Amino acid sequence: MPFRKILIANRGEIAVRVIRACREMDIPSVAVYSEVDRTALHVRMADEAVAIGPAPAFQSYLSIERILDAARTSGAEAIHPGYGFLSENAELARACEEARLAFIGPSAASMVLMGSKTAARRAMIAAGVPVVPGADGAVAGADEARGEAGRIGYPVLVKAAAGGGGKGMRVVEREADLLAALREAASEAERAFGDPSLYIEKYLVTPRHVEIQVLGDRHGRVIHLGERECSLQRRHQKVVEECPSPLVAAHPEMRREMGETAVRVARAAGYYNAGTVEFLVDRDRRFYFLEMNTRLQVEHPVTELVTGVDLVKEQIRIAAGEPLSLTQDQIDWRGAAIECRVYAEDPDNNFFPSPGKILTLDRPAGPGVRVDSGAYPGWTVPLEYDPLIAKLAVWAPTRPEAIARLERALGEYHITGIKTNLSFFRSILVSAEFREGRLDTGFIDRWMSRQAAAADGDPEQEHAAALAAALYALRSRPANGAAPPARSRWRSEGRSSLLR
Amino acid sequence: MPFRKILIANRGEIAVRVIRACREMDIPSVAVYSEVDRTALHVRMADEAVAIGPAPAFQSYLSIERILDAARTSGAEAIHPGYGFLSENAELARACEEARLAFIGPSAASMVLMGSKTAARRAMIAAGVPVVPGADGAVAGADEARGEAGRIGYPVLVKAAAGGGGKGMRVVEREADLLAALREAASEAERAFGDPSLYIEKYLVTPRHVEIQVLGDRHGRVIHLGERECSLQRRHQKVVEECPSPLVAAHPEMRREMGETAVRVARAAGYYNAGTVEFLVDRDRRFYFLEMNTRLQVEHPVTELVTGVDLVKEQIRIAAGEPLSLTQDQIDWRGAAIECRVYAEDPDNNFFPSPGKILTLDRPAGPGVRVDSGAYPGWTVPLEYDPLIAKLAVWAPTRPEAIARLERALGEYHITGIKTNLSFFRSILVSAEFREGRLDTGFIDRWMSRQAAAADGDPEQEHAAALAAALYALRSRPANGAAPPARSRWRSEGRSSLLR
Amino acid sequence: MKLEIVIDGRPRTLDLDEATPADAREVEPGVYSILIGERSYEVKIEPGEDCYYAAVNGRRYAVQVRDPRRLARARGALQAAGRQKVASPMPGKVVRVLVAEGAEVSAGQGLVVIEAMKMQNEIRSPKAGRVVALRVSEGAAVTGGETLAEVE
Amino acid sequence: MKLEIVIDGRPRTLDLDEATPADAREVEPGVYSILIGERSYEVKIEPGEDCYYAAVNGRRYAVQVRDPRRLARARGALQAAGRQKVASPMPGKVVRVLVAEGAEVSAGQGLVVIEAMKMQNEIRSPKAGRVVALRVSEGAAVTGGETLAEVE
Repeated sequence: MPFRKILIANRGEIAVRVIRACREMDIPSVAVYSEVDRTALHVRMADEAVAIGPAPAFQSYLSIERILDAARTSGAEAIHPGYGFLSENAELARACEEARLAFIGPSAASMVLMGSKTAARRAMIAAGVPVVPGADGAVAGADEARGEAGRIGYPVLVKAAAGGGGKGMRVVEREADLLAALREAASEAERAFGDPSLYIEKYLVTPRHVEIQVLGDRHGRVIHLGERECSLQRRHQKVVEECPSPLVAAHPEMRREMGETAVRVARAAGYYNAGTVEFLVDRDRRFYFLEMNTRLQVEHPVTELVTGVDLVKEQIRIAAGEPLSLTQDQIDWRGAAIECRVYAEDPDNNFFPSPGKILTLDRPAGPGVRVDSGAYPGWTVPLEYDPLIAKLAVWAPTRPEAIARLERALGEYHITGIKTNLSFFRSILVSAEFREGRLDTGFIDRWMSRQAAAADGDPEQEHAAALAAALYALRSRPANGAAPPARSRWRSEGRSSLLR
Repeated sequence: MPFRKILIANRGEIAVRVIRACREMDIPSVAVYSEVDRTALHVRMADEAVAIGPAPAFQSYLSIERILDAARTSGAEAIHPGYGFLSENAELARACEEARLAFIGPSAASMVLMGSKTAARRAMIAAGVPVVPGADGAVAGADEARGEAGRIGYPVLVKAAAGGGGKGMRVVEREADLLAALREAASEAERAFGDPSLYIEKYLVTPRHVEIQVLGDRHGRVIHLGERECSLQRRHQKVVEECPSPLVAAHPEMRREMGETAVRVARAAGYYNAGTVEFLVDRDRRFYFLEMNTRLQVEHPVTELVTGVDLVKEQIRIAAGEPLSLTQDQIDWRGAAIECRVYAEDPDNNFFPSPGKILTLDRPAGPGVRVDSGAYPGWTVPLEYDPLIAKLAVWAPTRPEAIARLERALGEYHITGIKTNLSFFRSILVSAEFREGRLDTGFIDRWMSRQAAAADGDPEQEHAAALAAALYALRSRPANGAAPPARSRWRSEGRSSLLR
Repeated sequence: MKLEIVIDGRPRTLDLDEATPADAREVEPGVYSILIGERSYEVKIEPGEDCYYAAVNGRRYAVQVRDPRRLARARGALQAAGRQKVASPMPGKVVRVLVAEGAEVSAGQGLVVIEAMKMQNEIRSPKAGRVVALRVSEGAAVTGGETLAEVE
Repeated sequence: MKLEIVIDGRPRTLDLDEATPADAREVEPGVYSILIGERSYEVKIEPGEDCYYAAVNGRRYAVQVRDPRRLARARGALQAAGRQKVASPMPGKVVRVLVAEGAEVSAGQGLVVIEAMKMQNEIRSPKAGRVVALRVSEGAAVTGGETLAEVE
């Protein structure tokens, strides 16, 4: 047993994911929870649970002090940060080192290096890794920004030097818009990361986003586990991810080339544990280092499904000082996996968040279907946190079969009480562009602008839909609603069970 | 698309499994259902559904005439028989041939050959396949039986010449018990298969049951997909199955040897489609042909998880005349998979069947977990059919990890309203014998006789159990039960939500 | 019973008594198994703001259901809508108010930004007009359905 | 409130008021999340014939719960059990009756075979004694809980 006890400094589906790994490794797990999360699934499933404060994350899940207190009182030997929250906060890693707790992630130094986009960029240029043309560091003011943007050539991307996840990011098409973009991005960056520093780089028009999963141990060995295609993004947030990338599948040498580059990136950062090197790929298949995520990714399941490697268990073993259990030669890729991020949001109303109580929850099952979720029927999705409530991932021998399986699984997935984006995925999957693997980061925006109600030629199916909605409406109607009709040509048993 | 429409002549989890394959292949599916199955999951999920008669199977799911009528009225081009019911009935295969419907299975001739244990045995001896020492054919009467048993040497096994599944089977330790065993077995065989013929073979004491999955196309190619260990049986019914067999994993040459033998068996039977060659393996690792199941097996998911091959889709493509999509060299085995058969039965009361309405149903999820099920909350498990309601299968890189994952998944599985054998599996998994892979067909019986309530050293856990049971009992109590106590040291919110 | 429905924007009358014989069962809450002849449809209903979404075979229909008695009331409500309330679609916190009371706005112009679930969500004007009332200020917590502003 | 319970055969008193402070929530029907100090237990309850099964961390406890008022009644019921009813544990069909009325039987001896879910299930005598009543005959359909025989 690598550790006698592990504390998971997170919530939701990723906390559940880590608790499951601990359970399977026979390591007791400690959940932490804010006041609104007492009945969250991660609290139910963990061996221990420590309350760490009120609902706002900065008083609970983002409080290093409270997380460390919880680790101390529970006697945990290690902390798994999940993704989001404190996962890329070097202070937590440093505080763990001081408290003689194992941090299940890289060193604080690697995190600091990669946490600053400008420092990372400089280090990567030094290591001979291709980067997107851009400024050498944070831009000091409007004049410098104007100069750099002119040198690089419009369109440019203004980005927060700290942080990620699309926050503090603006595309600027022409000089006239630069000032406003700088102001907005700096204010967003300040709010999101406590640091308004910005830098500027060339904006690649509709590139692909392809990333490489790496694993390094504390003995200097680094391997890669191949790529993930994450080009389908909305508001710079990934929504569908897959492995292999259709582009890489068509050009197999890219996996080796990008993989070796990613390993070089990790080595240059003295990196250990699991990490992801993100690249942008242009239309000529040239790839550029974008950033390194120094943590487990949301989309790690697609790599697990295709390689058979359990990334969370590897993370835990690495943090305990064990050498990598696999060599690069032993990694092999079988079949294709696709993941959808299921959000509590309303696809029919601007994707507005949809917190609230889940009334019923039917999850897909059967061959090749994996669901990672923190949701259960009767649980109230809180207002305070990220709307990601589940991830649906499928595996099949080929990409077309994986798409068919995902469609099938989406058809079986049904959540009531809150709104979710499940219907949104279905409509993406059927598009010819998606099926042909012609993906880029502009895909979703183009798709949304094109989207119109597809006429459907099955009047009987429409009739079934109308009938079900009518029966539901009648059932839901208060007691003073219409009485059931006296006669009916429907079979009586069905009717009576519906209208009672 | 191999077929324009497929009818599934079955119900329950296997009908759901086949419908999912059809959906993923974009082939419309037709469910059939008896009167008690109108709201069964396979009816809900199929594209079409045809009522085929009253609840007793011989008037519905076992009626070739009604199945063929349903195929004709729905315009199905092919019939998938699942397992059980008509799946090994050569009459159905023959009737399909005459009706120009594709039967998704082998030829009627192969089924007839393998359906008769005695004929199959003779054919296998002729093909040089090792068989268990025994009589050459059905025994004609008590005297002949006594003579054969004496020649073979006690203990012997009396078996129905037709059929399988443990019905019409008796172990006879000494001559004095032979007559009674013959009588019972013949009467059971008559009831189960309409044929009282019996034969006699050497009873191997605590052998292992290891079977090989084969696939053959209609162009004469046959491959094998490795073995499944199915030694854990209760009343001659498999309850836990795995791939690889721990024995084969320790002696890798066995897979090739048994695989090649199984291919020889299939060739000798002119076999195509999916089939399983069952072997008994004695303590010296000698293996003997037992029988061939001329259909998809209940336990096929463990092979799918380890090889990545979708057996149902292969079946469909083969039945459409397509050549095998894989060569023997392309089959590779990754990791380990274990399956549990979840039955509606009461492990605390002699495993008596437990039909009834399912109130709540929590299914395990997360990495490496596959559930195939025909159950849903609110569904009533009917009295009339097999109590198998779901199969839980897990995959992991190694057998110990798969066992840990299965334990974890069993802990997440919770069904109320009916009783299930879920708790039974958990207690098997923790046994040292199971963990060490020391499996044989006597395992479960020995285990059940040894079983005693394990003392548990965690008083706090016991307190939690007592508390939950007490709260449940108070909640379930009719209105005239005790009022909630006036004061409480519990946190009020918890209390009030419990006692309202 | 006859119901007036609007399905994906197309009005229809659904006569429950004269309808194609169908065998409809609610198998789980909001999930209907419907057999029409031999066709099997599993329809999953999600209630939306002003309609029901009916998902079947991956197709999603927006269905508004009215019976004659209710229709009159519904029409009345629609006619009164010269002055239109803008409600918050979810609970959250007002992080920015983008317009002042009395301002002229165009259809789709942002009025208020609500933060919920770590997302900033811009609530827009449903029509061109004038902001006749502004009911919230920055920093305020709002509930789902709470009126943020009124546009006339 | 004090409850007398029997857990895995061991009698205990559970004092709900004096109990170790615990935070117990029913998160789903029959599923309790219980925090005792910082230990988190998820207990899943299944009602059994004469007890509740409480599953936690893969361990399954058989718990009988009685409060003092009910206990008296329960004791009374137990004392009356000299003549014992043998009930069918499930609905099914009687395929064989193995004893005649008046027969002497040993504990565990088969009385009746019930077929259900394609299985033949032998219902056995709970004690040694005499079959004083036989309530079913071969071919009869029985419901779950129906008395098959009485043994004294």
